Amino acid sequence: MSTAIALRGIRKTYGKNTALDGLELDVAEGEFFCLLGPSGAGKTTTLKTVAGLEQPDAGTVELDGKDMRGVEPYDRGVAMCFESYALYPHKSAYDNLASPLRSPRHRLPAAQARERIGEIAELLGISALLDRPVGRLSNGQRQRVALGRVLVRPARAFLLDEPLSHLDAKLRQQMRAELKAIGAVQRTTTLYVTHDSVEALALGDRIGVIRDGRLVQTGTREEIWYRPSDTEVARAFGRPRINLLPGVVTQDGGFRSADGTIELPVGAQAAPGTDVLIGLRPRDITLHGPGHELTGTVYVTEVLGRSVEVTVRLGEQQVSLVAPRSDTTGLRPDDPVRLSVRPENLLLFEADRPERPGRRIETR
Amino acid sequence: MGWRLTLRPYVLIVPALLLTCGILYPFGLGLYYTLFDFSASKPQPDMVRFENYETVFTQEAFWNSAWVTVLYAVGAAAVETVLGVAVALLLHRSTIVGRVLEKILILPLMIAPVIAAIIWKLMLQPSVGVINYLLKPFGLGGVQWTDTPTGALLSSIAVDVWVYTPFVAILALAGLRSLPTSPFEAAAVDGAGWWYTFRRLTLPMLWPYVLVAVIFRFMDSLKVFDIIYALTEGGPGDSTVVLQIRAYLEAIRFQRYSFGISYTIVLWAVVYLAAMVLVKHLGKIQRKAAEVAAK
Amino acid sequence: MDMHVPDRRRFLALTAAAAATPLLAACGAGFGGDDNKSDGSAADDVTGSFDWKREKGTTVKALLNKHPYTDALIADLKSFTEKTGIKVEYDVFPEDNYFDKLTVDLSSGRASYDVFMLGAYMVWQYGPPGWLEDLGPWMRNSSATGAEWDQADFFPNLLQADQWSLKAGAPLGQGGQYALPWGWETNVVAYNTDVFTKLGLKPAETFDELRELSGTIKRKAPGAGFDGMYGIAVRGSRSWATIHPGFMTMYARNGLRDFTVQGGKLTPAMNTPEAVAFTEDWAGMVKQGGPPSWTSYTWYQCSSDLGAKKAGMLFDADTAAYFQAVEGASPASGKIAFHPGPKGPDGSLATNMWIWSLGMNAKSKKKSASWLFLQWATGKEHLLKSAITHNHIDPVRKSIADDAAYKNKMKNLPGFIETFETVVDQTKIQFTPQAQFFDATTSWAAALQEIYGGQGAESVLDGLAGDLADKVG
Amino acid sequence: MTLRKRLSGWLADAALILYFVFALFPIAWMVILSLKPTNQLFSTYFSFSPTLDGYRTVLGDSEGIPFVRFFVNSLVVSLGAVALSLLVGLPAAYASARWRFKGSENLMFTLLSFRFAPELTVIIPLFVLYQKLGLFDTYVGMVWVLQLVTLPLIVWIMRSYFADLTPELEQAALLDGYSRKQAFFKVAIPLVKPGIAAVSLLAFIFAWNNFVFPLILTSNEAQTVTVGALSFLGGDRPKYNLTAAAALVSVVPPLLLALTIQRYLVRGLSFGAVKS
Repeated sequence: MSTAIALRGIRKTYGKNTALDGLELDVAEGEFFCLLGPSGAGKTTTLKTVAGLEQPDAGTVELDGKDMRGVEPYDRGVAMCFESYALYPHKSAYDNLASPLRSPRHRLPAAQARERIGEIAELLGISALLDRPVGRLSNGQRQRVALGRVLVRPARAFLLDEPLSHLDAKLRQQMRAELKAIGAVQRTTTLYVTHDSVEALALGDRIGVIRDGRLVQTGTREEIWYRPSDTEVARAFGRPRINLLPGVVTQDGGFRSADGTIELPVGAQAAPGTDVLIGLRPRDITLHGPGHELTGTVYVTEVLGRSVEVTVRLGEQQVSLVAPRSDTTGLRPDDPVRLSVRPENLLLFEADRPERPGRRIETR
Repeated sequence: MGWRLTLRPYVLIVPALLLTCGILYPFGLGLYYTLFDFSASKPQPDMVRFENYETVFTQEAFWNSAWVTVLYAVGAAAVETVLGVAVALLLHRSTIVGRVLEKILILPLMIAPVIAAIIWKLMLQPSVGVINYLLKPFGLGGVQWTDTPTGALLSSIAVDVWVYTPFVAILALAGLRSLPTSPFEAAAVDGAGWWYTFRRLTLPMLWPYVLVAVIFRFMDSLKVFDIIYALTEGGPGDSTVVLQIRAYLEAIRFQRYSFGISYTIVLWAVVYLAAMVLVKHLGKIQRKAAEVAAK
Repeated sequence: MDMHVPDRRRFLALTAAAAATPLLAACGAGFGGDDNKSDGSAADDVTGSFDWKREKGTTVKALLNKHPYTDALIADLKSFTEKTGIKVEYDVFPEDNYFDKLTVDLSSGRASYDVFMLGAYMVWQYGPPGWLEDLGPWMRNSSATGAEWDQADFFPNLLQADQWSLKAGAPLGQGGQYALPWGWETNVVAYNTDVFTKLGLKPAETFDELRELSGTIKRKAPGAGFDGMYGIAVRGSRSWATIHPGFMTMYARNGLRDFTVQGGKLTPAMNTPEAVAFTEDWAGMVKQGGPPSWTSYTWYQCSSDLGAKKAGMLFDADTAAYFQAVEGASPASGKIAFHPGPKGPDGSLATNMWIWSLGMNAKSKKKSASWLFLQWATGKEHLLKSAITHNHIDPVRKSIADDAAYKNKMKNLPGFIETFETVVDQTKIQFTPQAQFFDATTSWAAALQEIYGGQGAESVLDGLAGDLADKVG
Repeated sequence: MTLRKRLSGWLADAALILYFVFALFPIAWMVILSLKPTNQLFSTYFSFSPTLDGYRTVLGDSEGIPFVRFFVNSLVVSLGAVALSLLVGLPAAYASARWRFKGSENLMFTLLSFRFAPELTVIIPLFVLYQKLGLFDTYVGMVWVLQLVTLPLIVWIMRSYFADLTPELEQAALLDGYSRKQAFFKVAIPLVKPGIAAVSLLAFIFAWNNFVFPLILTSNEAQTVTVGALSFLGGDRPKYNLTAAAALVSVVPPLLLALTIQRYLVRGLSFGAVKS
C-alpha cells in the first residue's frame, strides 16, 4: 500500500496562535483515516492544508508522493465536505450537487451529470429535495447534500470535516453506518475529522489523535484502545471514562494507591517511588470474574439500559465499572463488593503534569 | 511558486492603491503649498515655512471661525442625537402610523444639503417666506431668521438638523431592532417602569449605535460648507463664517491659495483629533453595553 | 488600419505625459504659474485690410452676468453672426456667483470662455496674474480694428477706467487696456413718487435728511396705503458688491477715502473718526428705514423692492431703478423719479461708478475672433440698437448719449436726464486701485453687517483696517 | 390603566406626526412654490392658479441656464464615479476582507481618513493640477475627485459584506474545480449582490449630492445640478418658483431611489456606519 496523503513537519500559525506545530501524518491509499481531537486542536486546519486552502508556514504536503507546494486547490483533485456544509445558499440542492460537474475540471455533459446526480441523490436519500433551495433544507438534509457534492465527482481523496456533527443522535448513528457502506468511500482514500471518539472507533481503519497541533498517537482502533500513548488518549476513548487512580511504583514494580488501600502487581518498568496513575477501564472490571481482586463498598448505581454503571469506593478513591444487570441485582449503597480485574487489562501511566498528560509506562 | 500566493492580495488592491495615491497626491501637494506664499498674484511663490500657520493662529478671524464651527457642530450633533433617538424610539413601537412614516424617514437625507439650504432659504425669507406667514397667527410674523447673528447660526443648524436627523434615527432604529430581548422581558417581569427600562437598559445598550452616528455627524458638521454657503454665505458679519467657508473665501474668492489651504489643514487636524477621542470613547461605551446586555 | 499606429503612439505619449506631469510638478515647485508668457501680442499676427469675415466659422464662448444689458446683447447676437460668420455660445449666471465663477475659471487657465463681462474693479484683481488680454495692441492695429469703431467716441474717463499699470495705488488711465467699457452706472437716489406725494415728502439734500426721510417713510407709509413699505433700499449682503454703490458714493461725498497712498504704500482709511461716524450713521439709517433681512440684499432685491412698491427709495445704480421704471416692468413703473441724492457737507456730489466692461481671456485660443466680437459689442451699431430698442442705457459713447432717439426715450422718466447730467462730471471710480479689492470690500461689507448688528463701529473698523493693512500694504 | 396606555400611545403618534410634518413640509412647500405663476409669487401663499411654466422654463434652458445639461452632467459623473469605484474598490475590499497582509490596514485607514478631510484641502491643489493636466471642467476630472466620496464608502461597506461571507463558500468552489476568479464571480459576487446594490446607490446619491467639487472644479462643460440649482437664486427679479422647480428637478433621482428601494439604502447606511 502506497501513501496517498503525507504531511511532513507542517507548521501553521495565525498571529500568535499556533494551529499546527510540526504535524506528521501518513494516510495510505484507500484507507479511511479518522483524525480525532477536541475543538481547536488543528483538525480543520489540517484538512485545509491538505486541500491547499491554507498555506503551511513550514513543512510539505504530498499527495500520491508529489509535493503539492504551489499547486492550487482545484488542481489537487481532492474533495472536501465542510463542517459548515458551505453549500451555495443562492442555489438549489440540485445546482449545489451539479457545481463540481459544471466546473472546468470535472465537467460532464449535462445528461450524464443529471444521471450521476440522480444516483448520488438516490444513495443519500435526497432525491425528493433536489429542487429545493438550500435555505429550505433541514440540517440533516444539508449535511447529505454537502456529502453528495463530495461524492458526485471523482477524487483522489475525500476530506470530511465533522460531516455528522450537526445531526441528532439517531440520524448520526444511521449515517455512520451508511457512510462506510458507500462504495465510493470504500474505494477512495478518506481523511475524516471528528471530535467524537465513538465515531472514530466505528469508522476509522486507523485513527490519529491530534492535540495542540500535533499528532500524539496514530494507530488502529485496537492499538489506540489497548495501548493509548498517554492519559489524555486513554480518557478520550470509552464511556464511562477510564478510571485513573493515583499512586506510586513499589520496590517490586507493583502499584500502591496513594492511601495504601489498593495494591496491584503490574511489573512497571519504572523506578520505584515514581508517581503514577493506574488505568482501569470500567468495562474491564468485573464483579465476580477472574483476576486481581479489590474490595470496596458500593457508592451509587445507575442503570444504563441492559447494563448498570456501579461506582465503588475503594478507600479514598472511587472507580466505576459497567456490569450486566443480572450481576448487580440487590446491590445497595454501602454494600461491600469485591471487584476483579485481569492483569493484562491494567494500564499504567506517569502522573499528569501541568504541562503534559502522563505517558503510558510499559508493563511486563 | 509561493510568491504568487503572497502577492495575490496585492494584485487585487493595486488599482485601489493607485487611485488612493491619485487622491493622496493632491493632499500632499496641498500640505506642501502651505509652506509657500502661493497666490494668484504670486504664481512663482517663495518658501515661507510656517508663516501661514503663524498667521492663521494669530488672526482673530481664525478664532472666531473656530468658535463658530464648534458651536455649529456641537449644536447640530446634539439636536440631531436627541431628536433622532426620540424618533427612533417612537418608530420602534411600530404602530400603524409609525410603519407608514418609516418608509419616508430617509427622504430629507437624500436631498443634497445645498438644495436643502436653498429650500430653507426660500422658506425663511422674512417678507415672502412661508414660515413667517404660518407664524403670523401666533404673533411672530416678522422674525428676521438669517438676519441676526444668532438667528443665522440657529437657522443653519436647523437645516443641518432637517437633513441629518434621519441618519441618526435610522442608525438608532437599526440598533433598537438588534437589541437582545431577554433583558427587557426580565425587566417587564420585575415590573420596571418605562423610564427605568429606558435609562437602565435601552439607553446603555443603544448608546454604541447612537454614538457611531454622533461621531459621524459631529465630524461632518465640523467641516460644514454647503449649507452655510447657500444659506448665509457666512453672514451677517462673521457670525456664520465656519472654517471651510473662511478657507473658501481665502483660497477661491481672494485667490490666496497657500493661506486658504493652511486653514483646512488646521481643520483637518481638529477633525482627526476629535475622531480619535470619540472613537476611543466608543470602545469604552461598547464594552459597557455588552455588560448590560449580558446581565 | 495603418492609422492605429500613430494613434496608439500618440495615446501612449499622452498617457506618459499625463503620468509624468504630476511627478514633474512634485519635483519642481508644482505651482500653477503662467510660465509661457509670450512677449508679443497676438494682435500683431493680424495683417492686411480689416475684414469682418476674417474669422468666419469660428465659435466664441462668452460668460455673461444676468443683466438687462445682457438680454439686449443676446437679442442682437444674430446680427453679429450674420455680419461675421462667427457663432457665439454663452452661459449666463446671476451676480451672486458670477464673479466666483469667473475668478475660478480664469485662474484655472483653461480658457473655457474667450470673452466675459467684468467690472472695472476686477481689472485690479485679474490683471496682475496675467489673466486679461491687453486690448491696446488690438485697438491700435488697423488690420484688426475697423475704422467705424471710432475709439474717440468713447467717454475718455470710461476708457481710462479700464486702463491700469498693474501697480497697487497707481492711478487709472495708464498702462494696458484690460477691458472695454460697455455700459455704466452712476449711483443716485430713485424714489416712489406716489408715496412722496401722499406723505408730502421731498427728496433729501443732505445725508441727515436722507436718514430722517427713510425712517419717516418706514413709520408712516404702511399706514398710508403702502403695505409693508420701508424707507430706503441699499445693498447689505456679505459681498464686495455691497460697498461700491450707495455706500461708497455717500462715503465719497463726505470726502472720505478707502486708502491713503503715500510713496506707493497703501494705508487703510476706513477707521478715521469721520469715516467711523459716517459708517455708524449709515448702519443707523438701514436699521431705522431699511429693508428687513437687509444682510441678504443684493442689487436684485433692492431693485425689485422699488418695483414692487416695498421700498420708498433706492440708493443704488441709476439703472437698477430704471429697469423697474420703464413702462410695464413693475407695479411701480411710471411712479419712479430720480434725484442726484444728498450732497456732502461741502456740497460735493462725488459719485462712485460701476462700469460693466467686456474683457478677453489672455489664454483664449481664438483671440482674433474674440476681438471681432468685442469690437462689435462695443461698437456704435449694436449699442445704439440696444439703447433704443432695449434697456441698455447710460451709454459709454458720446454719439449715443447725444442721439435724439435715445434722449427722447429717456425723457419720460422724471428727473433721469437731469440727474444724470448733474452727477456725470463728478462720477468716477472712488476706490484706490489695488489687487486685494475683493477681500477689502468683502471684509468691509462684513464689518458693516456687524455694526448693523449692534457692535461698536470704531472697534469693528479698527479691526478691519488692521487686517487690511497687512494684506494690502 | 388601559386608557392611560392608549392615551400615551396617541400622544406618541402625534409627536411622530409632528416630526414628519417638520421633515416633509419643506419638500411639499417646494412643490407648491414651483407650481406658482411668476406674477402670484409674492401675493399668494396656498391658493393660486397652478402652472407648469416654472418647469418649462427650467427644463427649456430659457433663463440662459443650461439646466438639462447640468442634469445630464450629474448623471454622467455620478455613474462614472460609482462605476470606477466599484471596479477598483470591489477587488480591494475583497482582498482586505480575505487576507491579512501588510499595508492592507494602512490602505483602509487612509481611505477612511478621507472622510475626515475637509474637501477644500484637496480641491485647491487639484485645481492647480487640473489646470496643468487640462482636467478642469471635464468629466474625467470630476470622476477622479468624486472617488474621494465614493471609494471609501464602497470599500468599507463592501469589506464588511465580504467579511460576513464565510470564505468556505469560495473554498468549496475551488475544490469543486473552479479557479479563484470563477469562485469570486460565481460565488462571492452573487452573494454580496444586495450589498453592492445598496452601496452603489448610496454612493451614487452622495456623488450626485456633492456640491463643493463641481463648484470649484467645473465651469460649464461638466457642471452639475447642485451648482446649477444655485444659479436660479438671484436673477433680475428673484424668481423663487424657478428656484423651487430647479431644486425639485435636481432631487428627483435621489428621491426616486430613496422611495423605491429605501430598505436597501437603510441597510447600506446602517451597515456602513455600524461596522466601521
